[in-house]
Amino acid sequence: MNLLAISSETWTITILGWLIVFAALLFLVGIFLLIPKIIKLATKRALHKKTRHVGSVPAEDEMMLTGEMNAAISMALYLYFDEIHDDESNIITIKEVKRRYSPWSSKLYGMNNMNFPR
Amino acid sequence: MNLLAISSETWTITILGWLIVFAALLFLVGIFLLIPKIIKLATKRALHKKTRHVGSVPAEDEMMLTGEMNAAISMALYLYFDEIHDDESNIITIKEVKRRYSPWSSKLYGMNNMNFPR
Amino acid sequence: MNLLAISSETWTITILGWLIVFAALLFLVGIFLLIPKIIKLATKRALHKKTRHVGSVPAEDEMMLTGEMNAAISMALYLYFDEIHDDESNIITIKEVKRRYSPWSSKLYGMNNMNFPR
Amino acid sequence: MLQKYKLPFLLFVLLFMGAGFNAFASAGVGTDIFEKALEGVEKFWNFTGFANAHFTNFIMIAVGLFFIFLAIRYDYEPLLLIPIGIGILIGNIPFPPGNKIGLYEEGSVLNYLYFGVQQGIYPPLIFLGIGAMTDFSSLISNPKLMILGAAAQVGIFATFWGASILGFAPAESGAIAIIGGADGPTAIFLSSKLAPHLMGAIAIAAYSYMALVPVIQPPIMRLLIPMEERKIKMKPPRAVSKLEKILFPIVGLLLTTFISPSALPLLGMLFFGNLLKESGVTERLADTARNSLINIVTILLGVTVGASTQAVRIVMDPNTGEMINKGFLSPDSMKIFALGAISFVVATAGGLIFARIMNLFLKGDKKINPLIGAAGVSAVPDSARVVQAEGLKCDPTNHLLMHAMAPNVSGVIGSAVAAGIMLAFLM
Amino acid sequence: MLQKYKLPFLLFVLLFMGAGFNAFASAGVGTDIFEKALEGVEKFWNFTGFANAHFTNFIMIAVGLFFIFLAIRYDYEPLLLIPIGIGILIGNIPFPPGNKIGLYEEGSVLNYLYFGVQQGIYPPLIFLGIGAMTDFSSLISNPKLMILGAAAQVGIFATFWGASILGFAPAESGAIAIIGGADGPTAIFLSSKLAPHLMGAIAIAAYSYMALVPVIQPPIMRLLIPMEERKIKMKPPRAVSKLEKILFPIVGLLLTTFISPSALPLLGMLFFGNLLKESGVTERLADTARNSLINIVTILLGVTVGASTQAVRIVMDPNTGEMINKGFLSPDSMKIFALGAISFVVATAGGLIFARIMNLFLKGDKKINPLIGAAGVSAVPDSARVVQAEGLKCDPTNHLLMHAMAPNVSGVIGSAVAAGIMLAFLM
Amino acid sequence: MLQKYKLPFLLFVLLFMGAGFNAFASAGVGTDIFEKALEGVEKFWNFTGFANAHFTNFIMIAVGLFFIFLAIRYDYEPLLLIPIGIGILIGNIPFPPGNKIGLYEEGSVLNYLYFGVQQGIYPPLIFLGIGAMTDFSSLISNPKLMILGAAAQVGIFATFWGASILGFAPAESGAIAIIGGADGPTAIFLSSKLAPHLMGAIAIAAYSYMALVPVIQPPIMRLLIPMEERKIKMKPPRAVSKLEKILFPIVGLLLTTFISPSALPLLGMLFFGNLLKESGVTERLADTARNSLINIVTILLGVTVGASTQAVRIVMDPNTGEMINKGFLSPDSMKIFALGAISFVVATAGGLIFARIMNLFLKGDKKINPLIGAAGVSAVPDSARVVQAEGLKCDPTNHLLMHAMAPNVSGVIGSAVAAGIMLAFLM
Ligand code: NA
Ligand code: NA
Ligand code: NA
Repeated sequence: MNLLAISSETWTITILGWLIVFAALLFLVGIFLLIPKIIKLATKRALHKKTRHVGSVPAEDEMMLTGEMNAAISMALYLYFDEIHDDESNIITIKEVKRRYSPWSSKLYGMNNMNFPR
Repeated sequence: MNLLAISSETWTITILGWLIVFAALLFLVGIFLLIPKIIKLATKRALHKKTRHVGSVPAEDEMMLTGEMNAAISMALYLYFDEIHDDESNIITIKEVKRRYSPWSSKLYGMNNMNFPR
Repeated sequence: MNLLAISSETWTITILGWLIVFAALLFLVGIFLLIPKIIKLATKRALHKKTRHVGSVPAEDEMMLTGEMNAAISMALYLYFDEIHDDESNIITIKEVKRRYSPWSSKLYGMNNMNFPR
Repeated sequence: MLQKYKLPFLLFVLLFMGAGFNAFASAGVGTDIFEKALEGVEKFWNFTGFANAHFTNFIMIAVGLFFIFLAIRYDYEPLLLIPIGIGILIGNIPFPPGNKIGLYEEGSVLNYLYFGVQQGIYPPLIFLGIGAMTDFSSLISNPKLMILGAAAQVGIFATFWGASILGFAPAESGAIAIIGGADGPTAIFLSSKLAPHLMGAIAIAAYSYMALVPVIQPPIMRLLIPMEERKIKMKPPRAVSKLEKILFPIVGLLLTTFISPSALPLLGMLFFGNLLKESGVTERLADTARNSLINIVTILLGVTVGASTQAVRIVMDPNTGEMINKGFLSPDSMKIFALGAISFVVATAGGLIFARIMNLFLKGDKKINPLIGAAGVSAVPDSARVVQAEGLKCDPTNHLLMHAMAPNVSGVIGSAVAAGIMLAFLM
Repeated sequence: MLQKYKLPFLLFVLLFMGAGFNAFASAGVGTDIFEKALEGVEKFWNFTGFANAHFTNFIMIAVGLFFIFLAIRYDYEPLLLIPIGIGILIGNIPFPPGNKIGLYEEGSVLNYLYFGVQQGIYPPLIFLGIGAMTDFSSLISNPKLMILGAAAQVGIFATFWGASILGFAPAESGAIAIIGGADGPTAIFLSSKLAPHLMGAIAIAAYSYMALVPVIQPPIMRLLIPMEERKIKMKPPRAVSKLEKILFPIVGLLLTTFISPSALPLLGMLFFGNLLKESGVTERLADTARNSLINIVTILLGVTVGASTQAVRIVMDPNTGEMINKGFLSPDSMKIFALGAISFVVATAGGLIFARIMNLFLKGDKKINPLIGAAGVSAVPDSARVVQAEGLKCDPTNHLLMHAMAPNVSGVIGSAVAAGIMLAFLM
Repeated sequence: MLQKYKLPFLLFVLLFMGAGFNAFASAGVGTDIFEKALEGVEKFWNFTGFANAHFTNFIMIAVGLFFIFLAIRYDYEPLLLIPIGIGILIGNIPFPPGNKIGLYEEGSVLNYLYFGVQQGIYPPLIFLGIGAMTDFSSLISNPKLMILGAAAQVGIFATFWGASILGFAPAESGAIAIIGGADGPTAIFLSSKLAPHLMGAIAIAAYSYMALVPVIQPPIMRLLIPMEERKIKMKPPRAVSKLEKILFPIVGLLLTTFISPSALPLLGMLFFGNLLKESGVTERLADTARNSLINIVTILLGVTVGASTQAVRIVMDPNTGEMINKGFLSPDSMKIFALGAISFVVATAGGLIFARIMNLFLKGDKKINPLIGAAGVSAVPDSARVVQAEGLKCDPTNHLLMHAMAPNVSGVIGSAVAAGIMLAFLM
């Protein structure tokens, strides 16, 4: 069996198809690498205005670390609960935890509260 | 543009249509002004029979006032909760409150218990 | 009116139909009288293996009695709750009760845990 | 600051509101406009329910109100009687034909919702939910009680015989007979296949008598079972293992549908639902099947079955070409109601008598309480509750409920098998 | 122990991954393959949204994003604006026609989901859920406030008149007019019957203005109601018995549908849902109707109504035979949006003015606060909340919410009756 | 007091029950009746499953039982395997053709429920629910992992190439290829468009291998990734803001569907569901989408896909006119199963190898653990769990789950895009 003895259209779809999938997701990657930078810029400006009133803000690096840990833990918890049962209740639990304990989310929700009145 | 230069059918629908909506809702108004009177009559008779056994019944006016306040409060609560979240849980809460605290509802549910065995 | 003056096909369906329903359910009865015996056989073998490691097992008769009572009670409870409200919550409650209190179910779940890893 | 716009705005609005009246007063000849208005009133009047009403509509509306009353006042099968009752009201609001309003007019909303009834799609979905909420433990623990569920199906075949005598065609008789099965979804499924034109009457009869089970059964029980036998106490059912519960729907599905493949939509879905429940790994699917899904289908099925009882329904006779009323209140409907009543009585009697016969072959503490035979008609779970209530009347310590559940659920299977048999012989 | 298979396996995989590139390099002439690849790229490019995009698509995408923004940022009717907004995005992704992608192409998934909109099936199901979640107590306790719900329907008939003047055909005018009813499901239901080709514009206009009620109504209120009247306090509504609550949907169903049988699908389902809620014996059905069922239908209705605003839609003109764009952004759509804005203003003004007129006939503590007239447009429950907010601005102790609920829910009934009247005259 | 009616009643019932037997004994010639009864028995026998069974039915029933066993015993994708497994049983109960029983017979209940599969309506609704339950945080926080989801799609295109070589037509090859995407809904959607006649085999293959992911992937992982690389620890993903989470579905929808408009039903619904979840203002819609709605559709899709594997299906050959068996157990089905197995292997290998290649360009603590490449095949969330399990085996402190979720969910997007590309080239 000659593996190459198929129509050239087949080859086109095989190679080109995969490349297009790559291109599409690379496009998405690019955009989503860009978005947080734009948001950061906007947030900084907003924070700048805010700090005049609020006073000291925790150093960003420190905050980020906490936020990261928090996200990692909550996602691990999420998947752990997901294994036990399949429904939604756990997600709500985790959301509550996130809101309650993370200084990062407090900052984030602060920002949201600024943009989203409710 | 002559605003009257449209077919007489348009005029008919415009005016008549609105009048019919009025008529329909006025009809409903009439019926629902009537219904409580009929119920009151029926209830009075039933209460009359009941009082022979049960003894004293709180004066109707006083009861009504309490019932009104209760209804007002519960509806206000209802809409307040409704703003917070959209689902049903609050309604149940209010229902419980109504059942628990109102002497009026106790009378009402008494009546219902008479008519509705469960 | 001659009650027999209908087509013989009607008679066929009337009599034969009922007999087939009987046959079908008798078939099921037979199978379900058989199944527990097969399971018991399999379980005994499994228990036999297990007891070497685990040690003493409560006498089967005693266990069965408890299991029966438990089943009877839970079914009664089930139908009792079913009369109060129509939804599912009660079933879960009963399931919990079953799991928690019955030595029989502990044996059963032991067996299941053997066959069903989760 | 908005106040300065107030006057012009008010003027504009009043202008508009007055314009119509001005038009009446000024435009053209005046009388012409008035005539047009009168014409309009007449046109609208001819469109209203008042103009199109027939006295039979009011009879049916009264029936619908009675259903709602029974459901709320006596709690008789409210999940069925409320949707059907309000459906009867909706189906009997008089309307001018040809405007896509009525259930039988193609393209109307009610007609689309009725599609699931007409094609027998709703009943299997309801059986899926019933399967997901039914605990077959009592039946698994004492399989021989299953036979009582077969015995009570005599109601079906007796009604088939009776309907044939009353002159119904064989397929019609088969559809009517299933009323004796005391299972609404099965009745709708079978009549959608065998006699769609009788479905309204069959469904209403089936659901009515199911709701009236607490009224119909007790006198027959007292007639056929002597007091001493009504007091028999039965051994508590043995406990059932999880494995048996899992095997039941699988084996049940294979056996019953091999015997009666036409019942596949009903029995397949019933046992599928039960496996979702008992497998222990598909709880979220079972939960949806026995809640959202069955509720949605119950709402749609109830209201459209109710609305299918339209009293006035003028259609052209395919033979003579004249317009005739094929509405609900026909002699056929009356016959179906009479047959339905008899079938419930015969089914109950069949279950009871067979239970007494079974006792001839059983000894000692294996004897069954013949009352539970009445639960074989199904009408789940009402007839099992009736058995419980009757049992308690004779001996306040004798709880028959758990025992009655076995013939009760096997009655569901029996009726579905019987429906399959009817389809095999008659379709 | 698997390591020994490693090398051959790796070789196989690399072989495959490399085969394609090898093929390019070796097979046949090489240039032929390269040409084919270029052809393939071109073919694919012609299939993408980039190749098929028209600037109007981007306008509509911007509109969709704006809807989503309004919903999330200002919480304006998010349950409607999010599905519709994302539907507008979905409907305006450019695609090559004839591949069963677009909503208007027969056999596409969107087309199947749109069926429930086109045939007016979704709106009655939404009304079922609304009935099952609406408490009519305030209306039952003070029936005369119901008239305000009729007064505000002037918006419908004013728009009918306006649309006729702007040159719309009578049936089209009727469909457009219903925007003034401020009820999305009613608007979709009526336009599905009277003017399916305008449904997208009508639905979008209706939902947009409903979402903007908190912006539209307050200025009109301040214009038409003097400050002293805005401060009027009303007696708390009397308590309502369970029996009255049960009778309301039954009586309401019979009366309104006898008057306006064409509104049967809407009003029948509305009152059916309310009976499920109030009967007290069908809570599980009511619960499903106001949760799963209404949510499912809302999702499907919202996304397909949004997607029906496809900007580019080339069809053959039935008369001339040439290909024309029947897309969303037409002069007709613009006119409909303008008429919609006017109808909301007139409806609000109608309710307010009528409330002031009613006050002329009422004495002492029976006088009503004219602000609640604005709630007669329905747009439940937003316009009632606007009344509450305006009332609080004038007197922070004056809670009008419970009073405003009466005209608010009667506005729903009034619009449905009006829709039935339009059908009676125009279909 | 009822006792006096006892005797006559009992007599009546016994009379009826005996009448049939009397009839046998007395009516007419007697032998004639007996012959009729025999005829009836024969007629019924010919209708049963026993009379219509073919040995292939039993093979398929065994397969269905095996699916159910896998689901309950090993907890492999029970939400899919239980409905499909019982569907296989239902589809292989033998029945006499022409009675509206089987899935492929027009007008049967199963056929109506199968409509949503045939027209590709169910898959987008499942994607809506998946969107509403998926947290894309890990992907947003580390977008470059998304590329792994693209790399694993090599399985799709490799299978396309393989299927072409095995002699399938291009459209058929495209439909078969999608098995390598490891997404059931995508596979069903694509095969409903490209090769409806192969849908059963494709769907069963896709779901079977998805369920077997914990068996298929580990050996490949061990083969292709050296131990030291399997131990690489990755930085925890950064926290993601609510705004990013809201923007993701909107931007994702616009970009991916502009590139691949044919995937609009799938990707549109996926991102719609995710926006319902993340917007924070439509929680009740998201809740219904990821519970009731997806459960209902999963039940219907699973059972009908299972039932579509009917082993015996006699149809007329359109060319020769002779009757041939188009049942499930054909050489084509076997080939599809073989191709499916290969495609899962190639997809996994593609993801793993690409992850190692990526590491060549990444430095220090930015290096990724190549195991997560295997999650790029999607099969959410099983393959991510397999990665986690394998990672723990090499280093019990290394939790890869959160990192594996990124390629896992991007694999879903990648497969949907690939499906759109297939449609663009082949439809
Ligand atoms: Na039955
Ligand atoms: Na309105
Ligand atoms: Na995938």
